[in-house]
Amino acid sequence: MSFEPKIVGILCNWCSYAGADLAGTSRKKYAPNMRVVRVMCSGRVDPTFVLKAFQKGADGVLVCG
Amino acid sequence: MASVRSNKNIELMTYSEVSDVSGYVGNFKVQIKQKPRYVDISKCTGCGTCQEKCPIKADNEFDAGLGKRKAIYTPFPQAVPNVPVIDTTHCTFFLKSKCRACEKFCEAGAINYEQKEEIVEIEVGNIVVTTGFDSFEPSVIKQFGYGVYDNVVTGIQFERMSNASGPTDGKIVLKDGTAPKSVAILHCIGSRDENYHKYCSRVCCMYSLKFAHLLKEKIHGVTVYQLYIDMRCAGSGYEEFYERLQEEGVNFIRGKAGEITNLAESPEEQGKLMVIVEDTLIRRKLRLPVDMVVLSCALEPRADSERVARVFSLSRKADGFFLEKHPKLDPIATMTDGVFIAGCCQSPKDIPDTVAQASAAAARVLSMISKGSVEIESATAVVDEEHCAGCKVCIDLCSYKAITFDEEKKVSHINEALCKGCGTCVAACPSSAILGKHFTAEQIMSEIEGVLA
Amino acid sequence: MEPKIGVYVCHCGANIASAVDVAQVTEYASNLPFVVAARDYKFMCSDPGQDLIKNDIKEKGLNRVVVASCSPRLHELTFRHVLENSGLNPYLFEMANIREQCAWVHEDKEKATEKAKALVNAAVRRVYLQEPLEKKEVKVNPCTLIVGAGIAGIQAALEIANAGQKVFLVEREPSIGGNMARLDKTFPTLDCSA
Amino acid sequence: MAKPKLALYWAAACGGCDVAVLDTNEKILDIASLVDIVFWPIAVDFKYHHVKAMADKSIDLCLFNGAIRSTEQEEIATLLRAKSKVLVAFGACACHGGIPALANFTSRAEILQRVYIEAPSNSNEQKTLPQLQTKVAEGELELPELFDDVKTLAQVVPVEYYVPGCPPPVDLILKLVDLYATGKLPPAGATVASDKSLCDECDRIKEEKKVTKFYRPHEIIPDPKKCLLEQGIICCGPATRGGCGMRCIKANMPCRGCFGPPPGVVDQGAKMLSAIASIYQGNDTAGINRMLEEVVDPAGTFYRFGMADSMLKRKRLQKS
Amino acid sequence: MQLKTRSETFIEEICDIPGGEGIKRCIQCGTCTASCPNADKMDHTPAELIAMARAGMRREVLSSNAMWYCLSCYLCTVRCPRGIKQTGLMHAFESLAMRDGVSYAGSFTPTMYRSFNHFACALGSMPEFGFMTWFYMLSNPLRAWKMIPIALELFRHGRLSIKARRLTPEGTKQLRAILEKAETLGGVT
Amino acid sequence: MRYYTYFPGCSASEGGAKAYNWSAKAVSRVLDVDLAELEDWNCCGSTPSGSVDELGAYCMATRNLALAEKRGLEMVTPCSACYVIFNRTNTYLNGYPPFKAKVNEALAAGNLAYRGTVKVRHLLDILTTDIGYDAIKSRVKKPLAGLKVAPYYGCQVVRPRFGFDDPEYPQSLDKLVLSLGAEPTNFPLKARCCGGSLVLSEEDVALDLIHRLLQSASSNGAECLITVCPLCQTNLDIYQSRVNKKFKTSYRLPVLFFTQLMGIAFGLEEDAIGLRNCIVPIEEVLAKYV
Repeated sequence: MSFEPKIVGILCNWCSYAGADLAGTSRKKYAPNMRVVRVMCSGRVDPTFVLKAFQKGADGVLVCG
Repeated sequence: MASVRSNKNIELMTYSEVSDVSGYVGNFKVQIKQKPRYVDISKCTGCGTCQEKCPIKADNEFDAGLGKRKAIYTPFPQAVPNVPVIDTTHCTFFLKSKCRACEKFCEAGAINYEQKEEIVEIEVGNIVVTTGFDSFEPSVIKQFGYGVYDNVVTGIQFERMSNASGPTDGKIVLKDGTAPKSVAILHCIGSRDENYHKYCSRVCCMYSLKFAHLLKEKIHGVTVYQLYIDMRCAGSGYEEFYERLQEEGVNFIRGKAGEITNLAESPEEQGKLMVIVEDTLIRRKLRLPVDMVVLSCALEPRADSERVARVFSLSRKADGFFLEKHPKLDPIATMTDGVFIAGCCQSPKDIPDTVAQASAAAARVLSMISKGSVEIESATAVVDEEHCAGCKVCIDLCSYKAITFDEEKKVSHINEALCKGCGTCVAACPSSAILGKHFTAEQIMSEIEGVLA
Repeated sequence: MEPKIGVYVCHCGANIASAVDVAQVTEYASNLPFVVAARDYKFMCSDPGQDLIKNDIKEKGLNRVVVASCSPRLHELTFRHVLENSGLNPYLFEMANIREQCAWVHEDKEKATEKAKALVNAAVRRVYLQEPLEKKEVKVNPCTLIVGAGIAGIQAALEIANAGQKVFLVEREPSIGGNMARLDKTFPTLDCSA
Repeated sequence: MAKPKLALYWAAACGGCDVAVLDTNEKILDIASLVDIVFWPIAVDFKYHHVKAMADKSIDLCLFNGAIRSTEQEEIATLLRAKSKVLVAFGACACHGGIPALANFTSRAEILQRVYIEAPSNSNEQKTLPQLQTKVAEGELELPELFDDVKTLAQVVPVEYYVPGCPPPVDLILKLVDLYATGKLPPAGATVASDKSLCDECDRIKEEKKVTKFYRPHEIIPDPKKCLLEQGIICCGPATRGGCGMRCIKANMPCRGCFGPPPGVVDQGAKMLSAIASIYQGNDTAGINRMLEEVVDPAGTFYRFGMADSMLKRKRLQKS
Repeated sequence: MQLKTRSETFIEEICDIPGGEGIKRCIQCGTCTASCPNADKMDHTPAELIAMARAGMRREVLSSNAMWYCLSCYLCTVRCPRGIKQTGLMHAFESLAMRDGVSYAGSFTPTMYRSFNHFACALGSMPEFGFMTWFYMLSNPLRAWKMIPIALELFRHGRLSIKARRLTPEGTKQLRAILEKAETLGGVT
Repeated sequence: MRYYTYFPGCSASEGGAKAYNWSAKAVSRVLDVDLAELEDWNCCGSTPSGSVDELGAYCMATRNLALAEKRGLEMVTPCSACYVIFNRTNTYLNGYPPFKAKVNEALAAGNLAYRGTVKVRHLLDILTTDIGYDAIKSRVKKPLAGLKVAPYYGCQVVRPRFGFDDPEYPQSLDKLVLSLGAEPTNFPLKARCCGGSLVLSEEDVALDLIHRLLQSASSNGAECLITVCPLCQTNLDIYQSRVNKKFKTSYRLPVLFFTQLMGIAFGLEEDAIGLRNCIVPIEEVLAKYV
């Protein structure tokens, strides 16, 4: 079986999360490997979140904001 | 425009730009930079003598480079306020400390070379952003030769020519001053084009029809070609207008021009501009020799829209226009509470739609005012004074200036009315002494665990 | 107080249901810790949908709610109001975005369903830790700033000013009017633009 | 009434913690008069079998310093746990892994390779590596096995109290003894130190933090009155528990974090990193790259004492 | 006229070709035609060809002369407002026509292309003299006769070598192995 | 010294455009550019092969790319056709993973594999971007002051867009002419087609296009043309006499490779840059200026 990475996306509510919503409303297709966690600003992203994600088995973390 | 001047509830601040916005819905603090006009607005009578006497000429931006204005000027005769400004990049006094003609001749003594830029601070509850659009600059499309061939003009230039108070007194003329006998109007210049803007600019079909009508009205016997991809005439009375133009004898050619050239291949083509196009309905490639080409250019986001977006905390769409809260359910509000958008800064639209959206924005503002109060973010950050060690890492981080330092207790303090709950301080606090309500580390980490389970 | 969580999975007509196995997600949710009610419904944002939540709060004593439907940017406030009207603190609520960021963007139904489950799981875990927050209100300053005095800005300014409220109309250029002032006649009625 | 029984032990550590106990100077005599020392390998001649022979929970207080990185240390930690009523993780290594835990950035194989084969001072032509069993004339000897991972004491056995520091300062040692003697010990799990970060006790002048360049301590002479971090020296004080008495700060040196994270902080290094990133003023790529270069050895800077106790735990081991 | 030969799969066939998928986005604006130096020579304009392809007129498209007049100047491609790779489509039509054996007979271009490819594949290098002689002989020996003055001129200026560049034997073998394998893989799609 | 893998292409290597190869190498030496020829390269397939058998053509091109990948350098070619073929191949291989897998399957039969990492650039791009006009200017020994040169780009060096120069109105060659001390003439058709290989099969079509180019260049005062492509040079130079015959004109415009013009300005030996290979002689024109 091919590698199915688990990616945690930590996205800013105002831009990238809105962007991900926009991708949805425009029905752009992408792979379901990314799971999004919404924050109110990418400034809220504490490095420990990234460590936590890797600790719990994530293969990649996307911080977007 | 005149009613704006006479309305005592409107404080008009022209030649001014918003430089900073702080605060939050219901309570914004706005800094406005007033550029120096070098003319005292309270003394100027608008007599126009200064403009007559000024010896320096420059291209008039308002006329899209077609006409000239002086170094002291009002952009157009009906300007509101009818007070000129001095363009310091051309004025001899500012360049060489000489001349002072305007000052000498101003009977009202309104000229003031010493004026300085001023920052005015005002407080408002709501903001409506209506910054409009820019017209696409077609010289980047090399094959149309705008800027190379004299008689390839933009829609705005055509508008200025046909305006009775414009540089040609309302006459449509070629560079040599004669009237064109044949004109091609090219649609979708910079619109519906992946190389420039993918979107349809919505108004070009209709204003192109209007151009054709004006040509027919002003120049007897003129031949007009409309080169269109699709005629988009959705609007009250629009299709009827199309039909009217068909009857007026405009030649509609369904096809987008590939290029414009002045290389003649036959004697009839000498001295003409040849528009090369496929008439896709008859599947023939045509060379149309014309005297003038009008490029119906796209409406595009203003060049400074990125900066404006930052000032007002707006988001932009992929095409660069400001992002509305919801394209169908809330096209007036934005992601920032208390900031509304209307007109072409949101997306290209025609005048009826612009007026409708502006009225809607006004209604939204008035409903906020009549309600009198507004709910604000509850999910703010708070400092745990038991654990705050007063290291001051957080103080400078807050974009909303919500954090202050309590010198007595030696701890940071967050003003929850100003806090937007972004959590930047929460992440930065090295001793985890700031709690981000509703987005606590435990909650977020638990969510991360959840998505990975 | 022991958390009692209700999970509501929305079909959004066929919008979600065609790309995600809603029944499977609901079944999965019902087995998560502290979940005492898990239901799916055609349109959660509709009145009957909202009533489902209200009834469960009343009858099953829910004290926390998860709705798996569209983006929280769309309907978070709608559902917070439902909690509020049922006497719960509106912040004891969480949404799982299984439409914009799941159903609409994935083609493989099985994988989309898996993802929807993960998002619901995350929301349940999160809502478990959420705490009630207090609502705050501030007064609205009746003055309005309008930026840009083209046709849109002028129209908005006049409407607000005519309603008796103060307007600051800021224009970058020396004169108001914007692009509109450059035009002569306007389509389709060909009246002048001044 | 019999005097309480005290045990001290030294696992993976430098020995500084034992010396710190001796640093109590004349007070050691008070301690000695208060308690019976039943086990302290560097000072008193008791063997392991003596401890094994004791009844469970017969030691009243055990101060255990050093991290756990070998079978022997693990065995003694388990043994002392069983025999002690109150087990104290004593010093940075026992509390958070300390300097030895930097080994978690490598592996056992790499360490042995480096120490026994590559180190320039070696003379090991046969390239002999430590063996678990060795036959000698008297029979077979067994050596303790080195682990890949260095662990904190609490990661091996339950611990009642923590006294952090590299080494723990004398006044905290005396405070612990005093609390014990007066029966005022806090609830189990507590750390005997401040509940705020070091900045709370730091008397340097602090202003808003905007840093445009980071220096290593030898690169500038910092103003002794001003916050070191504001002067561009990476001082881990903001993300480190206070209570040390500002020993480094008073010497005009930055805090290196030996007291571990303040309460509520999950990962000391990550928190410090987050704070550093927040106050840095570079916004463009070039500025950020420059900062990354200025922070030399980030792992060793932010995780100097806390690696074993961090979320990182260790570098990923190559699968063999 | 009724359309009898509609191929429902033609559009999919084209979309499977790398760069071919853009054909679905065409808005029939005719920019490609208006940009094409040879559109006048074509029985169907480039834009019309796309419209025909989308209408499933596989046979008509492939037997058209249009693509054989394509100069590969890529003007249409850079100007297309929908990002369609028309030049690539023309090449694709050509190779499909070749494969189906329906390529337009009224032009020597197919023959010329085939001759070129024959030498390129066989030698791994282009022996210009050999290729041209071969092509002219195949197309019309009379034309070859007319080329003699040009050939002499070239020869006089040192621009015509009888001898051609050859790959090493290993290189030739390697190229042949690759091309033989490619043959078995059944086209780009 | 800058190092590149060099792919001369068939025409420049052993075909009719040998002078291009010679002059390219000669001026590169002057400019400290190391052009190490790719060993055992094969024909890129050009436009014709792709029109006969697309997959085979891509495989031919990819074999060269795979060989070049082993050297890890950027690959430079003086031929516009090769340039376009390689860049198109790279674009499609990297944009369509299944297609790449297929091509690699074929390549495997020759024990080759291609990852898609070779950047392919045109010699004009290398000389004007990497080396730069100033460096070129500094090597000029015989400034060609007054010489009016029509910079002819043709099509495939600028189209489709591979990011180097404007596809409609390129400038790099104009600036290069300037830096050699000569004068670039206004040449509206500078990036229009010369007829390409259709000169062989549809001569009339090509002659028509060549005629327009010559007319545009000469009416704007050009005394010679420079090109960046073997085929363009061939068409404009060799077929000039046929244009004259067909259209009753009398053009005698020498057509040089841009590297030849550089060589002249650098003061290189005539033979080193193959000036005698021009059908329309350049000597007369040069005599006026050098």
